[in-house]
Amino acid sequence: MHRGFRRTAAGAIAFLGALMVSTLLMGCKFQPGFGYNKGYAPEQPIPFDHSLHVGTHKIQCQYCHNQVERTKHANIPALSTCMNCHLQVATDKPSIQKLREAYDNGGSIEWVRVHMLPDFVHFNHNAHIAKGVNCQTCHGPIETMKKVEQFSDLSMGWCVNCHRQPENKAPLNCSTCHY
Amino acid sequence: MAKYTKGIAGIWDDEHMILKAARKTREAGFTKFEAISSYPIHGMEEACGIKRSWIPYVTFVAGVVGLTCGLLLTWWTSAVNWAINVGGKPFFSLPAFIPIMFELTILFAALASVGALFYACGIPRIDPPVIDPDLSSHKFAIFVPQNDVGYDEAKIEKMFKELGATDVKKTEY
Amino acid sequence: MSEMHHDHELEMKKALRPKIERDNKYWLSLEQWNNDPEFAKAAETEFLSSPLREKDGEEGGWARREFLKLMGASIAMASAGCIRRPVQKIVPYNKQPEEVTLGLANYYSSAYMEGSEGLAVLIKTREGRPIKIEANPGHPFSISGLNIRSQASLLNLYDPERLKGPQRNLFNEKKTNSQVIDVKWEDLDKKVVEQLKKGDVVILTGAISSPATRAVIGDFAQGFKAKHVVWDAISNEDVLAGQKASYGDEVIPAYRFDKAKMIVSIDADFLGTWISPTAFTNQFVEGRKDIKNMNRLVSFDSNYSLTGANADIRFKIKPSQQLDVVMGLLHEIIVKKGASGYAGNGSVKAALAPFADVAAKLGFDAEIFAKVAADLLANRGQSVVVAGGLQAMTEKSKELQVAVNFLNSVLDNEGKTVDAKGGNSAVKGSYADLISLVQDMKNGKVKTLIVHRVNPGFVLPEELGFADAAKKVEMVLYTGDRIDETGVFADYIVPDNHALESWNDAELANGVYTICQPAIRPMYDTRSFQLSLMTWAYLANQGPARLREYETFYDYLRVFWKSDIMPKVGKGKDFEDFWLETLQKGYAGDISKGSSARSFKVEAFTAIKPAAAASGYELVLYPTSQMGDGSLNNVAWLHELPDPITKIVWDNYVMVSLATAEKHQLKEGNVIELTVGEKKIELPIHIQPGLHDDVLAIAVGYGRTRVGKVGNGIGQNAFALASFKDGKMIFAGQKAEFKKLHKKYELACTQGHHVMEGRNIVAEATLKDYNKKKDAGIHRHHTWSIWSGHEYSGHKWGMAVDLHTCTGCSSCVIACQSENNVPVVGKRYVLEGREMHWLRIDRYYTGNPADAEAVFQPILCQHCDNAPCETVCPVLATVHSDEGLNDMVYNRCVGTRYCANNCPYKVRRFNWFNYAKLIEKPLHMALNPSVGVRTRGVMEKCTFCVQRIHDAKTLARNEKRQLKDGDVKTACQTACPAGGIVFGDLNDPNSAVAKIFKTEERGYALLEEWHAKPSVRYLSKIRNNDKETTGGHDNGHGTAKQGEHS
Amino acid sequence: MMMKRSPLVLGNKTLKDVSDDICAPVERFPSKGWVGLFLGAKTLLLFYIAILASVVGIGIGLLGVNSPVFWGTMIVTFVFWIGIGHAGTLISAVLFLFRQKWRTSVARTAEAMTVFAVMTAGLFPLLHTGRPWLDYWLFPYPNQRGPLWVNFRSPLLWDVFAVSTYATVSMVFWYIGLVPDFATIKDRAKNKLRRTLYGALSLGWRGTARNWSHYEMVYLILAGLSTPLVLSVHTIVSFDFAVSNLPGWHTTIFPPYFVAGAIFSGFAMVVTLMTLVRIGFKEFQNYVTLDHMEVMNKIIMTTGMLVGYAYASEFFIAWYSGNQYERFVFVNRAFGPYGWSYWMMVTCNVLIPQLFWFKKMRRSIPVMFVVSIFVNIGMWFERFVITVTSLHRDFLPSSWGMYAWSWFDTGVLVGSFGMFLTLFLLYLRLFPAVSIAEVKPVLHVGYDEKGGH
Repeated sequence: MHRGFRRTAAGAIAFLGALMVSTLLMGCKFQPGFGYNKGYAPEQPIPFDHSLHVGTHKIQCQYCHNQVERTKHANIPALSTCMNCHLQVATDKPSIQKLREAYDNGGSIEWVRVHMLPDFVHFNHNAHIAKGVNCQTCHGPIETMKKVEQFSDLSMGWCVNCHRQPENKAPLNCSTCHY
Repeated sequence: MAKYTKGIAGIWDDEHMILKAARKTREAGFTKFEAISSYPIHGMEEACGIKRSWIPYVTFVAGVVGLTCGLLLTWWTSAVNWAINVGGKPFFSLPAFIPIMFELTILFAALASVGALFYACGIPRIDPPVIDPDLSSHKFAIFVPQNDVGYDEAKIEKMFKELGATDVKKTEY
Repeated sequence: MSEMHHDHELEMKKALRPKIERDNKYWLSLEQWNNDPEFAKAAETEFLSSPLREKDGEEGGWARREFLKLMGASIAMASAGCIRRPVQKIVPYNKQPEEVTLGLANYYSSAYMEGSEGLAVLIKTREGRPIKIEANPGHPFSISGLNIRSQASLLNLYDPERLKGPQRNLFNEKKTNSQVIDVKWEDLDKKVVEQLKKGDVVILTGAISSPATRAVIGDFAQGFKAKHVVWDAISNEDVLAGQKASYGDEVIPAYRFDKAKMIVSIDADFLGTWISPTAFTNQFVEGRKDIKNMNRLVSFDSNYSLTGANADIRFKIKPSQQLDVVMGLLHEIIVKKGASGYAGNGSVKAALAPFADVAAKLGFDAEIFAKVAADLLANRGQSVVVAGGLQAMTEKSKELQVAVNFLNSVLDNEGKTVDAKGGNSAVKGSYADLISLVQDMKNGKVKTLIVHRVNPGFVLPEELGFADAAKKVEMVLYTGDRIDETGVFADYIVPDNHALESWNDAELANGVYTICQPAIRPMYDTRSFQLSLMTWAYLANQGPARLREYETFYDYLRVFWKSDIMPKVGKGKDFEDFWLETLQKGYAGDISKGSSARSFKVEAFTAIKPAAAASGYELVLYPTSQMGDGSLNNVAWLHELPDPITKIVWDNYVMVSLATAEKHQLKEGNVIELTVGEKKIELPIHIQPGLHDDVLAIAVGYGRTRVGKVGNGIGQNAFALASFKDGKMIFAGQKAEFKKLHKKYELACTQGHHVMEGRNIVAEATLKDYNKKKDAGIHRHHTWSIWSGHEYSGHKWGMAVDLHTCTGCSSCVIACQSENNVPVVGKRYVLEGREMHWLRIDRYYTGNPADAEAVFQPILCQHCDNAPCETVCPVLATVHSDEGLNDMVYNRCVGTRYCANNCPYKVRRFNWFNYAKLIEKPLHMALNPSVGVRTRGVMEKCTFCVQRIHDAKTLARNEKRQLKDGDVKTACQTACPAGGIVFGDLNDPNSAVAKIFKTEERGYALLEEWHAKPSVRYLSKIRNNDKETTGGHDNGHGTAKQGEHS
Repeated sequence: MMMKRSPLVLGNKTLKDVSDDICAPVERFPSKGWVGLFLGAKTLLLFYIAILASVVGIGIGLLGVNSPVFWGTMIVTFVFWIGIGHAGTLISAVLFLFRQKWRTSVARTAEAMTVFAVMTAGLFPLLHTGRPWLDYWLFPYPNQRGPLWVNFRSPLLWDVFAVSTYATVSMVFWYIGLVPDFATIKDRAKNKLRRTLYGALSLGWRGTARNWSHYEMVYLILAGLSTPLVLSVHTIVSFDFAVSNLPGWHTTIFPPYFVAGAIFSGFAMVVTLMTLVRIGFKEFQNYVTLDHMEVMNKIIMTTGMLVGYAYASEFFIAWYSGNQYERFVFVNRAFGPYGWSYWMMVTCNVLIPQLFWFKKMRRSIPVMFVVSIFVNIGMWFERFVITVTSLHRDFLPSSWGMYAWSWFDTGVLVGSFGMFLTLFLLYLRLFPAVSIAEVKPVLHVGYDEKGGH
C-alpha cells in the first residue's frame, strides 16, 4: 500500500478520534461556567452572618425560612422573625438598630437576591426537602458563610446530573421544572 | 515543499510536440522532470510515467470514518447519554438516523479528498516562481531539475531545441 | 378557606408584599412580574392593548409602531441571555400574615351575582392577589362549574379604566357640557347630604339579591323618604307578570329540570342566558347522564340559541308563533286527547278552538308535534314547559307566560318541576317602573337620583328620553366603577368597590344565603355603595340606628346576619360559630322544600285571543352568554371568546337564514340597513343555518360608547331597537325591514368550516341506535404497531370528555384562559388566524342546513403517546414525560412551528408577536404566577394544567400521603357546569377516568386511525329524538380495545 | 473523432483566443448594462435586508403564516431556491460522469448559480423560526444543559445536515474547478493587486502533469460524491413534508418528484441566466452555443413531463389509497379555494414546456427565455401548492383556514432575487464565467484533427 495513503489514513483517524473524545468530554464532564452566577456574593443592606447564626448559634434553617417545607419558595424571614431574638440580643449593633427601626415604622429591608433561575424554570424547595436533600447540597457550607454566595452554578446540567443519578429516583421530565 | 530547485526548462506552444518531448525526456532517463500545461493533456501521464493517484483511498477511509461518526453521534446522544421519549419512538431509531449518517459520510469523504489534493500538490503555495506567464494560457513547458540523474544543461538544451522548443531557459522551479 | 382579616391588616399586607425590582422594564417571568410594587398605582396611559381591537387595515400602522417599540425589548432580551441577570431585590414582610404562604394559593368563599343569576364561588388568591374565580363545590343545588361572566369578572377588578376616586362633573345650567374633576370624599359627602335633605330621593338599582344591601337601602329609604326603583336591562318581568296573572304571586319559580323527563322550551334559553343557566345546565345534564332513560329537550327556537343547539328536537319558529305553539300543544292535550280536568271546560275549549291546526299553520311535521304533546302527557308531573327571555318579550309575552303556566298546571308540573317556594324572590323589577321614574324625572318630581350599577343611559332607547329627564334632576349620583353612558349625566360620581373588594352577602335562592368575602383590599380610593349610603345617613343623622352607628358595612352585615339571617337558617347556634361555618362552607340554609301546586286562574287563560297571522321579517333581540347586558363589555376575554353558536368574536351582527340570504344575494359580512319603525341600524349579516326565514336576530350588549378602550364601539347597540308598548318593553317580534348596502365588513370567526365532511369527528347516535348498540356512531379502527412502545410505570394522566353532556357553553375556555395566562390577540389577528385559546370548542352543523342540528366538541391537546409533534421538533422542545404528558418547553423552543403543522388536531398556538407586552397594568395582576407568560416566537398549548398537578403533589406531600383520584382537577374540569370533563390517572384502576377508558362503550379516540394514541377519550353524543339512523358509520373493520394505551 | 458532430466551440479558436475571450469580462472595465443591473440588484438586496430585519425584529407574524398554515412564503421560497441549486451540481457532476463534453462551457456558471441559490435558500430556514437568534440550538454541540442534544428524528435536523453539507461540497467543487483558471488570470494580471488577489485565490497552482493527474482524480471523486449528494439533498428536503403525517405531504413519491422538479427548475434557471449572459457578453456566444441551449431545453421538456407524471400519479394514489383525508386534499388542491395556484402550476410546468417539441422553439433564444421564466414561476407555485394548500385544510374542518398573505411575503419573495442577482452579477464580473482549463481540451471537438491548427 502507498505510503502517503497510510500516513493520511492514520492522520485522519487520529484527528477524528481526538475530535470526538474531546467533544464528549467537553459536553459531559467538564462544563465551563461562563454565563452563570456561580460565586455571586453581593453586599447586603444588613451584613447578616450565616456562620454566626447557623454555625455558632446552631439555629435551624427552618426557623427563619419557615415556609420552605410547605412550599416551593424558601421565604426570606419576615422582620418579626428577626425581632423574636433581636428585641433583646445585640440591640446595640448599628445594623440591628437599623433593623429595629425598619420594624417599628412598619418598613422592611431590601435584600439583594443571590440565587436566580432563568425564566420558565420552577424550582420546588418543598419537594427536595421532603426527599431529604440537605440545604448544603445546593447552597454549600452555608453555616460557614459570613456573606451568602451562590455555591452551585444552577445550570441545567447541574440540576440534571443530580436528577440523573438512579439512587435519587428523581424525575427527568422537562415539565418537572419547565411549565 | 517550500524550497525550489534550480533547473532548466524548455517551452513549446503545441500540445502534440510537448507530448513527444515528454516521452523523449523520459526515455533520456530523467525521472524528476515536470511537464507543465494550462490544462490536463490526454496521455501526459504515461508520457511522464506518472502512477495512478492514491487519493481515492483517502476518500474511502474518510467516508467510512464519517459513517461511523454519524452512527456513534446519533446513537450515543439519543440512546445513551440522555434517552428521551420522543413521540413514543424507540430511543435508538436507526432508520431516522440514516440521513445524518449519509450526509456525514459524504462531507468527510469530500473534504478529506480535497485535503489530500492540497497535500499531494503542495498547495496552497505562496507565489511560486513562474517560468513563463503564458504557461497557464497557451504554452507548454518541460522542466528538468538539476538534482535529476545525469543532469547536463547543455545536453538537455540541445535535446529540447531538437524537439522544437521555442525557447529554453535556466530557471528555478 | 380562612377568613380574611380587617382592612388595616390587608393594608399591611399590600404595603409590605414581597416585591422584586428589575432594573430593565422588560419582564419575562411572572415570579418577578406579579411582585411589581406599583401594582396598585394607576396604569401608565401608553395603551399597548389597542392593537387588540383593531378593525381592519386602517389602524394597522398604529399596531406596527407599537410592535416596533417591542422590537427593541425583545432584542434586549435576546442579548440578555449571555450577560449577568439584572440585580433583583427581595423585600420580606414586616409581619408574616399567617394565611399567606408564598407560592401556595388561598381560597375565599364568595358569590357572584348578576341580574337573576347568583353563583357560590371561590376566589383563588396568591400572595393576596385574586387570580382566578373557581366554582364552589359544596353548593346547595350541588352546582358544579361556573358561567363565563363570573370568571371574566376578575378582569373587571383589574380594569385599568376603573374609577380611581370620587369625581364631580362641573355642569353648566343646561348640563350640556362635561368637565370632570376629582373631589374629596368629605366635600362630596357634604354636598350630597345637603341635597338629600331636600327630599324626593330615588335610588335606582338592579335586582339586588343581597339581603343586607336590601336592608341598607330599605333603612336609607326609610330615613330619607326615598323611593327604591329596581330595574335590570335583561329582566324576567314577563315571567313575573305571567306568574301574577296565573297564580297571583309575583315570583320567579325554581324550575327543576333535573326532575323533568320531558322539557319543552319556547325561546327560553335556559342553558345559555335565561334566569340561572349554570344551575339549569347542572339540572338538565343530571337528567341525561343515565342515557337509557334520559330526558328529552324539545326547543321552539326563534334565534339559534344554545338551548336550541342542545335540543333533541328543535323547531325553528318566529316570535309571533310562540303563543301558537303553546296553544297548539294545549289543544293537542286538552281537546284532542281530552286528557285533563279542563277537557270539559267550554271556555277553555273555546279559547283553544282557533289553534286546532297549529302544526300545519307553522309548517311543523304534524306527527312530531303531536308526539311532543303526547310525550308531555306521558310524563305528567315529570315534564316542564318554559318560555321567556328577551326572545319571548313580544307584545303577547304575558299571554305566552299564562299559557305556559296553564300547560304546566294541566300537566301537574306545578309544584313539582315548577316550584314557587324555591324560587328567587329577590329577582324583580321591570321596565314599567323605570319608565314611570323617567316620567317623574321629566316632571321634576325627582330632586336626587342615586343610580347604582345599572345603565339606563345605554339601554333605554333614545325616544324614551332618559337623557333629558336626567338633566331635569337637581342632583344625579352615580355609583359604579366607571363613568359610563349613565355616569355622564351624574353630577357626582361615587366610585363603588369591586365585588372582590368588599364584604357582602347574597340570597342565591329562597332560604339559601351566602357571605361574600373581600379577597383584596380596595385598590383605589373607592367606597362600597352600602357604606356610602350609611355615611350619608350618618352625616344627615337620619334613618334607623343600625344604619347610622356602624363605621363599616362589615359591621352592619354581621349585625344584620345576627338579627335577620341566623334566626332563619342558623337557629340555636352561637353566632361566631355560625358565621365562621358559613364562611367555611360558603353558604347557609337550604332550598325551602315541600311547596305544593298553586291553583291556576283559568280566567287569565280564557282571555287569550289568537293573534292575526303575521308575515314579513320579525326582529329578535337576544343576549349572548358571553356579553349578557354588556356591563362587562370592557373585558377583552369576553370579546375574544367565540360565540358558542356562531363562533364569531369581537362583533355583533344580524343573523339571517340561508334562504333569506339567498333571496337578497347576501354574503357573509354584507352590511345591511335594518329598519324598525323609524329606527335604523347598520350591521353586517351572518348567515345562520337553522334559523327561521322570517327572523332577523341581533345580540344586545354591544355598541357601548363609554365603557373603555376595549369595549367602545364594538358592534352596534341593539337595545336601541327595542320599543316600549303598553307597559311592556318589546324585544322580539317587531316588524323589521332591511336593505342591502354596498359595504362589506369582515366578521372574525374562529372556526374555519362548519360541517364534518363525513369524517368521524363528533360521534353521534340517536337513543334508539344507542339502545341497539352502545357504541353506535363510532367508527373503530384496528391499529397496531411493530414495537411495544414505552412503559408508563408511575402516573399516566388522561382525560375523558363527554360530548353527550357538553352543551358548548364555553365556560371551560375562559377558565383555561384565566388559569394559563392565555393572551388576547384582538379581532385583527383572529382574522389572520392567530387566536391563542388552548382549549377551543368546535361546533359542527349536521343534517340539512335549513334546519341544522349542532354538535359541540371541546378540542385541547390530546397528549398523544405517539405524539406527531414531538417527532418533528429538531431541538427536543416538545417531548414526552414519563407521566404521559406531552411537555412543551418554552425555553427550548426556537419556533420552527413544524410541530403545529404535524398536529392532526391543530391545538398548538404560536406567539407570532410579543403578546405579553400588550397587557396593560394592572391587568398583569390577573396572571397566574404558577404559569409562565410566553414570549414571542415560542409555541404553546394545553399542558393538562401541569402546574395543578405539581400543586396537588405538593399538598399531598405536605399531608404525607399519596396522590389520590380527584386531587388534580384541570381548570376546564372545575369550570364545566355539565361535569363533562373527567381528568385523572389512567394507571390507577379505580380512578374515574381509568374506568371510563376501560368500560365506557361510548368512548373513542379522535382520529384513532392515525394511531397517535391520544390520552383523551371523547364519549359519543346521544340525541333523544325518535329517529333511527345507522349512526353515521357503523362499526369499522377490526376492533380496537377501548382505552388501549401502553 | 470518428463521428461527425457540430463543434462545441465556434469560431476556430486557438488556445490563446480562449484565454483572452474568457478573461476579457474580468479584465475590461464593466459595461453600462452590467453596472445598471448591478445597482438594481443591489437596491433590491438592501430592501430585502430591511424586510428580513423587521421580520426578525418584530415577529414572524408580519408574514402571512398563521394557524393552520404555519409554514408559508419562507419555506416555499426556500424549497424553490434549493431546487434551483441543483442544476449546477447535476450538470457538472452527473454530466461529467457521463463524459458529456458539452457540459464544459456551461458547468462553471451553473455551479456558480448553485452556490448562490443555496446561499439564498439557506437564509430562509434560519430566519423563518420564531427566535432566529437561537438557531444554533439545531446543531448537536456539547452544552451546559445536561448536555441536552438535538432530535435526530426530526427531518428539520436532517435538513440542517443535508443543506450545510451540500453547500460546503458544492462550493468546494466549484472552487476546485476555478483554481487553474485563477492561475491563468494571475499570470495575465497587469497590476500588482490583481496579481496578489488572484494569486492567493489560485493557491499557487502550477499545472504540472503530476498535479493534473491528482486534480483530475479529485475532480472525478467530487463529481462522484456530489451526484448522490445532490439527489439526497432534495430527497431530504422532500422528507420535511413526506415524513410528516399531513395529508398531501405524507407521500412516498415525494423524493423522486422533488428531485425531478429540482432539475427541472434548475435547468430553467440556467437557461434564463445563460440567455442573459450571451446577450451581456458577446464573446461567450462562441462557447455557450445554441446547441448547448438546445440540449438543456430538451432536458427541461423531459423533466417537465416527469413532473407532470408525478402530479398525475399523486392524484391516482390519493384516489387509490381510499383514505378520505388524502382524497379530500387533492380534490381541494385542484378545485378548492387555492385551485388557481394549482392550475397555474400545471400550465407553467407541464403545458408550456411542450413547445420544445419543435426544434424551432428549442433553438429560439426569446422563446426559451420566456418559457424558462414560466417554468420558474410554475415551480414556485408547485412548492406553494404543496405547502399551503395541504396545510390550509387538514383533518378537523374546524381548524381550516387560509394563508394571510401580507406585503411582507411579497417583499421576502422578491427580495431574495435581489440577493441572488447581486451575487451572480459580481461573479460574472470577477470570475471566469467559463472554465478555461476545461474548454481547451475540447476545442478540437467537431473539427477535423488537423483542421484546428
